[in-house]
Amino acid sequence: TGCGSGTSGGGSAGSGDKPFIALSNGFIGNGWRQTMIAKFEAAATKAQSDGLIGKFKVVNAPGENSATEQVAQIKSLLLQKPDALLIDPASPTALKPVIQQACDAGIKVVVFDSAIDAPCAHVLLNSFKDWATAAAEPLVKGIGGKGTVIVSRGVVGSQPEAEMYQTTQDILGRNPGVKVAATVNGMCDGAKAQKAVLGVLSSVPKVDGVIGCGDGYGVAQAFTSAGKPVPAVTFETNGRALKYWQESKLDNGSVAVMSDPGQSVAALWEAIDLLDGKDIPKEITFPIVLVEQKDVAAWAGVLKPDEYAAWPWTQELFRKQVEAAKSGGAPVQPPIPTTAG
Amino acid sequence: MTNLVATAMPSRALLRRTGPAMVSTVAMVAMIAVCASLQSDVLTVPGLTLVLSAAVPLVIAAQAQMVLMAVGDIDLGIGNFIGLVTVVTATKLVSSPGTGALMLLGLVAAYAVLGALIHLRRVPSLIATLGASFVWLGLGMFVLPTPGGSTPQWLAAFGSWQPGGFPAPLLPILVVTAVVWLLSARSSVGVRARALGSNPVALQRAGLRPLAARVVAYAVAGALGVLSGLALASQTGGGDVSSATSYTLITVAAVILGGGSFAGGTAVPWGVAIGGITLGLVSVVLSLLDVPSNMQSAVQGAIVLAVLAGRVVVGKVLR
Amino acid sequence: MHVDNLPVGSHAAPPQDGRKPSAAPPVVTARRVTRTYGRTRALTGVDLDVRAGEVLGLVGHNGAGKSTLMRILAGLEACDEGTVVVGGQETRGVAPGTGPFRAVRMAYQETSLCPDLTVAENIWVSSRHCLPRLRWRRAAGIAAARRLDEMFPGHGVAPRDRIEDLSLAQRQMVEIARASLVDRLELLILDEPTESLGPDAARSLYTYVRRLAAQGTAVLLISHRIREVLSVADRVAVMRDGAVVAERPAAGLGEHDVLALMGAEVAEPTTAPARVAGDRPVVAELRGATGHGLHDVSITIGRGEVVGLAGLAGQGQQQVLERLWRPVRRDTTVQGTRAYVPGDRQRAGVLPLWSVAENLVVTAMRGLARFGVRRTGAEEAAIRDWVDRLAIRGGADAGMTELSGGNQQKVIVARAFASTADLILLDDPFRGVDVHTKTDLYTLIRQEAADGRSVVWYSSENAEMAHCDRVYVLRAGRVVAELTGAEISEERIIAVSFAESEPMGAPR
Amino acid sequence: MTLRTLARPWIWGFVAAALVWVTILAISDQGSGQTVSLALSLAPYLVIVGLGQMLVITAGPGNIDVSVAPIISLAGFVAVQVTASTGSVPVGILAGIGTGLAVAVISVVAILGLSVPPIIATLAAGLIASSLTLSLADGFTAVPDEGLRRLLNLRPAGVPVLAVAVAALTALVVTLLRRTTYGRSLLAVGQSRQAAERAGIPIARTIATTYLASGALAGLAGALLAAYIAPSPDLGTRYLLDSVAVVVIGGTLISGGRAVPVGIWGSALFFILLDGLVNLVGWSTAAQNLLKGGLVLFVLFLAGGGTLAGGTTRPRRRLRPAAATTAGTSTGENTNG
Ligand SMILES: Nc1ncnc2c1ncn2[C@@H]1O[C@H](COP(=O)(O)OP(=O)(O)OP(=O)(O)O)[C@@H](O)[C@H]1O
Ligand SMILES: Nc1ncnc2c1ncn2[C@@H]1O[C@H](COP(=O)(O)OP(=O)(O)OP(=O)(O)O)[C@@H](O)[C@H]1O
Ligand SMILES: [Mg+2]
Ligand SMILES: [Mg+2]
Repeated sequence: TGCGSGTSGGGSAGSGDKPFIALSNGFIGNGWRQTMIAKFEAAATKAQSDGLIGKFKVVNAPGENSATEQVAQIKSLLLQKPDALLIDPASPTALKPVIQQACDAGIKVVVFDSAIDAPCAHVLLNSFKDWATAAAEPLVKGIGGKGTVIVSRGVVGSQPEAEMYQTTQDILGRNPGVKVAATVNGMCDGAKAQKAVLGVLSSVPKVDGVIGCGDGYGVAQAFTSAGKPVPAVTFETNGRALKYWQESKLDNGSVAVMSDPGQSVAALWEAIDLLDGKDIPKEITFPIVLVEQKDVAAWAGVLKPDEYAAWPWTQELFRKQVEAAKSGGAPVQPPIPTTAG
Repeated sequence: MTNLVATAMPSRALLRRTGPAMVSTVAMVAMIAVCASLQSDVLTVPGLTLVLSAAVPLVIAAQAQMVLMAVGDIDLGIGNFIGLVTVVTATKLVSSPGTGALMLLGLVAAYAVLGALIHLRRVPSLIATLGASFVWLGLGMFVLPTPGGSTPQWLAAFGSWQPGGFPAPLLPILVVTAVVWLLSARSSVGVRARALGSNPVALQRAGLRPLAARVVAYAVAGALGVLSGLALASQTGGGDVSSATSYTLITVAAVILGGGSFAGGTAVPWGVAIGGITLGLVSVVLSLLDVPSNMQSAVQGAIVLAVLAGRVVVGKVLR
Repeated sequence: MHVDNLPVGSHAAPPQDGRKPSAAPPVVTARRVTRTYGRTRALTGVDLDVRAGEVLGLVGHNGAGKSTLMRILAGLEACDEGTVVVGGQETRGVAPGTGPFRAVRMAYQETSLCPDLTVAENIWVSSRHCLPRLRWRRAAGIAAARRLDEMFPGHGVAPRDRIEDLSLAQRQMVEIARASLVDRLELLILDEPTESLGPDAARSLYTYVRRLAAQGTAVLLISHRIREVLSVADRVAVMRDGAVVAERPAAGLGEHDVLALMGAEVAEPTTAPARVAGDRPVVAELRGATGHGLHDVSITIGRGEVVGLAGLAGQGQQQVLERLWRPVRRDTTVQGTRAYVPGDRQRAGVLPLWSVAENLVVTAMRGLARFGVRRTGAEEAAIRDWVDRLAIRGGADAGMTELSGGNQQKVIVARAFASTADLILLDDPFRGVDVHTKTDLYTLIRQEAADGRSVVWYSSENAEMAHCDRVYVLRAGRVVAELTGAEISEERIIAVSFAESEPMGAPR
Repeated sequence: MTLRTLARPWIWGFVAAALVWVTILAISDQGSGQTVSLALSLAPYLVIVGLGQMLVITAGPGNIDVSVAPIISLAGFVAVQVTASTGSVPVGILAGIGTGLAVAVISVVAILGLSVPPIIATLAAGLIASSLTLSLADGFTAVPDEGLRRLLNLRPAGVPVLAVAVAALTALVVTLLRRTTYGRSLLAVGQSRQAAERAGIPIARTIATTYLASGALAGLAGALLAAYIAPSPDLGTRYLLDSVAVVVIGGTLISGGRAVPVGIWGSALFFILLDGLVNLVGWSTAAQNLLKGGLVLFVLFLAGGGTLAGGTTRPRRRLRPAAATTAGTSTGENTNG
């Protein structure tokens, strides 16, 4: 039901000087990005009918995760002179020059879901350190601080992965009882992790846990395929994985943790406030989505299989978060939503 | 295009050959017209600069693909190769320009060696370049595991160059296309390459080395790949080995749109330039038209099919 | 360096007079040359001299090794044993196109032009040594145009034309012209040059060949048209089974003598008993077909009839076959199934990865199959039958590309007749096929027609039309005559073909 | 094993797979049989897609199906959805196959009706399929069937049931190629399209059947993969390049006319075991790619010239103009026609 544009009904008066918000998304081929776009479109439509924005537009680069497509796309968005441009980049570097161009044209740029080295843009950051810690610590604790684990790495070569892998290594360093039997490339993708883990399962001793980055459902399938008991894993935060977790009643230190697709909504609020002339720090770190054993049922109840858990950012919550960031206070923890969407 | 038409006799056969490129030209003009009607700024110099700049690396890459298709081969590694070039550019070319330039030359040489091996071992280029694409990707990840780096000053300056009076991206497109045209369509080197694609036995019987022709073609393609990578790096301001993955198939589409064929033997640099620009414009049109986000891929596919269908219709009429 | 160093005087040698075996020194000498390909012994010890200023005709049955020998003489392949001396130089290890081979040029049986390149560019490929480095395109174009004008007046080829846009005959002309474009020409090898040329072009080619010989160039001419060879050559060499079995002066040699030397008890190709086209049921019909090179062509084909399409090459005969093969238009009706024998066997005949058996049975397969599943037993029977019947050298299991051209053609003819098709379309299929094979195939056609099959047969060789019940002569896409029974004769067809131009004297 | 067997093109994939397997055994000292057993449970999916790709590649120069990846993803969603709403696994799988057929129809219409080169036609059809996938994935609620998943995971005596089934499918394809008129027609068309046409073979029907078969097989793979893993928009992504690679390393002629279905198994096992090895050793993705590419090139160049590419557009053994011109001109026919 997601559609690309919410141009308001035929020339309705009053939207003339309301801001035009554009979102450029580098890739649409997985559930996380789809949830991200769906959340944004819902929020933006609401904001439009509330009169907060004039119109909005979403452009997804078709095909693979292609920075070149996105550069071309942003350039043509510039022609349409949006007031603010939200970007979920395909690459943390490739957009630097074009973002600079957008800033030069007087457009407010908000980048989210990825760090980017563009001084003129505002950035919403994930805390990858929190992510990796949330994935590894409960798991290590769950297996009692000793045993054998497989580490399933994310997209090796990406900045976040490097940070996360480092964090994982630190935690493992502090737990000498835990031995790493194999390190596989799961790419933070259940399907890939499933094949990768299956490929090594026959060659490793008994495994007590798989430290991953949101690929636990696939990993669990791999163990089932191989006819072995499912160890502690790091689940995705989507409905399918959470439901599986809930039904299989795993209580062995498994968690579900991923970044928050609701960031796109937060980015929308940030853009609106920036256009209002509010003062917002250049970089704000946003909380990741962590689902622990006790919350599984609540989340599983509201998520569709391919929908990812997202914090329901409202303008109010967003502003609180900004305040917290400015004052250095504790980050805001939004509530678990009660109905999907 | 105009050159060809002006110098050659306008025969039916010629029309038949240039027909495909003509259709692509019409498609390109139509797309620019659509863009302009949605956003009148498109037709200004800054507008055209914005719209065309993304096509520069694509057109150069498509010329590389065309050179190989002219000898009857196909390159499924060009996307990753260009990614590797951006990575080298963003690292070594900045830190020590000498080494960087040598590495880029080395990449051209690697392409030549690949061509030689393909020829000597008589393996299908499709699968050999597919294998090579994994190698380029791996090398790129070694050099720069994380996308990043920066581009040399002169390259960045070229990327943001805004001369008054004409859209800057046109300059590299026209220059590279003209050079490729001189090389492939006018020079004796080009005749060798096209003869190889057309009928390798004839080449051998005439005492010309097919090996040499193929190696030269691969070296030229490698050099064009390097140029394309440089152009891409000048626009993205850094290196990312997977930034041009989509080029692999898009360049093939550009060559076909421009009137080339898989059979080898034909070189259509001007057509390829037009095909490349047309494909580059697709994402512009998509973002200007309010196409639902889920449907954008489908529209892209439909546009490509429509242009090629037009080509068929024109071909039928001309026959 | 100039392409035109070759002086071409107006003093063309008179075609028939003053021809005697040249006593000049040999340009090329082959001694005990052998060559094997896998299990095939293509050459079993060839001795041959070609002398300056003579035209040497080389004849032999299909697969005798003529082309292989030529490739070796032209330096394209090395022989296994024996010696080849070119221009007084031993050539072992000499690369093609270098040293003495620079002066040996060859026009190939299957043209070796690049279809995507222009005529001028093709000239550059083979004659680049004698073209300027700059503006070579112009020079090549001028040279090609001049040579083509000399050899084939009215050729209709422009230097800027792409080869793929030319007709088969024009391609052959370009192939021959480019072979002669060189700064120094000592031996010109023509491998079946006239197979796709019309009689006019063939005549002017032979005039040119005599002129070359008069200037001291040796010409080696391979052809299955023995009368042509006898009329133009000074000397004739006969090859049989990979060896030269006889060398004779052409003067005083008759067609029959040559055929006898070639080693066959050749019966004179028997002319079919003229059968009256009574009221047979009509199998196929064209009614006023127009378009695609045809103008108001009406043709009927009866059951069990052999219908010939004659006339000069490229007058619409192929288009008629095309219509019958794919009767999509309303002006064409065809009853029953069809099979096609292409003339261009390299492009449209051979399936190169397959054996003779597989090639042979591919058309019949569909008819024999039940519900899309093949019946291999029935197929094998058909294969055995046809391999025996046409005496295909190499047998059923040989690879198709290992056969000589003529034997490949036999397989392709057999393919069509092995099927259950009611109507067989022959598109000039006997080009480059030796006399014995041809006789076998003519007999085959008559037999199959007697069994109730209909045959439509286009041939560029008018003599072949004698085997037809009825012949339509086409000119410029129109039927200009319909000949039946005794009316069918070479002279008559030629007369009709040229009706508007000046009548031709006795050809060949 | 005689020298003649060694010269068979399909042997290389198996040799490479065996080498990787031995390496894995050397590195980890346990589970030699299980390694093969697990590889056999992953390989069938790649083999199914590869069989379709092989048929397409066999149809001659220029023929390639780049729509397999989007078809797999789309068919996955469709199959899971249909299974969930009808409650019947066979109907769901049929729906997946039907999806593949439907996408292939677009390709076929473009290739035969509009004379679009196959690589572009299937690219466009794939783009359309991926749009449909995204639309379906939005708010998708169905979950894969548990029974089918258990069946796919079933390994009596260590032999996955699916592997047996796909082995039977492979045998079926071998029979199809040898014993049916379609199979022979396909091989003839692949060698020389023009010659096949003159031999009375229905070219359009053969080509259409081939692409439809490839689409159907990709759809089948998608339906099974979605149950085995989970439906996702990028379920098929990896299968494009891998399917082409396994076909060619498996000994099928890239220039068409010769198909080697059995070879696909060898190269599929090679790819899967290689992934396992790389993950086991803990190499980075960079090394993994280098190794994969390097090995593909190594096998290719080692085997090249002789068997793997024998009879491609540049014949070596048969310099006779016959073979050369046939190959050269038939390519022209394919793409221009
Ligand atoms: N008669 C032949 N039979 C089979 N293969 C041949 C034959 N002649 C040449 N080749 C092959 O064709 C390929 C092309 O020849 P190559 O590139 O080696 O040319 P070359 O030796 O440099 O000679 P030239 O300069 O005349 O082309 C080589 O791989 C060679 O092995
Ligand atoms: N490249 C090759 N590979 C295998 N066998 C060959 C090759 N070239 C020639 N031969 C064999 O050598 C024999 C002589 O062939 P060649 O082409 O010289 O015959 P030809 O006299 O020209 O016959 P035709 O008139 O039928 O063309 C053939 O029977 C053929 O089997
Ligand atoms: Mg011959
Ligand atoms: Mg011959």
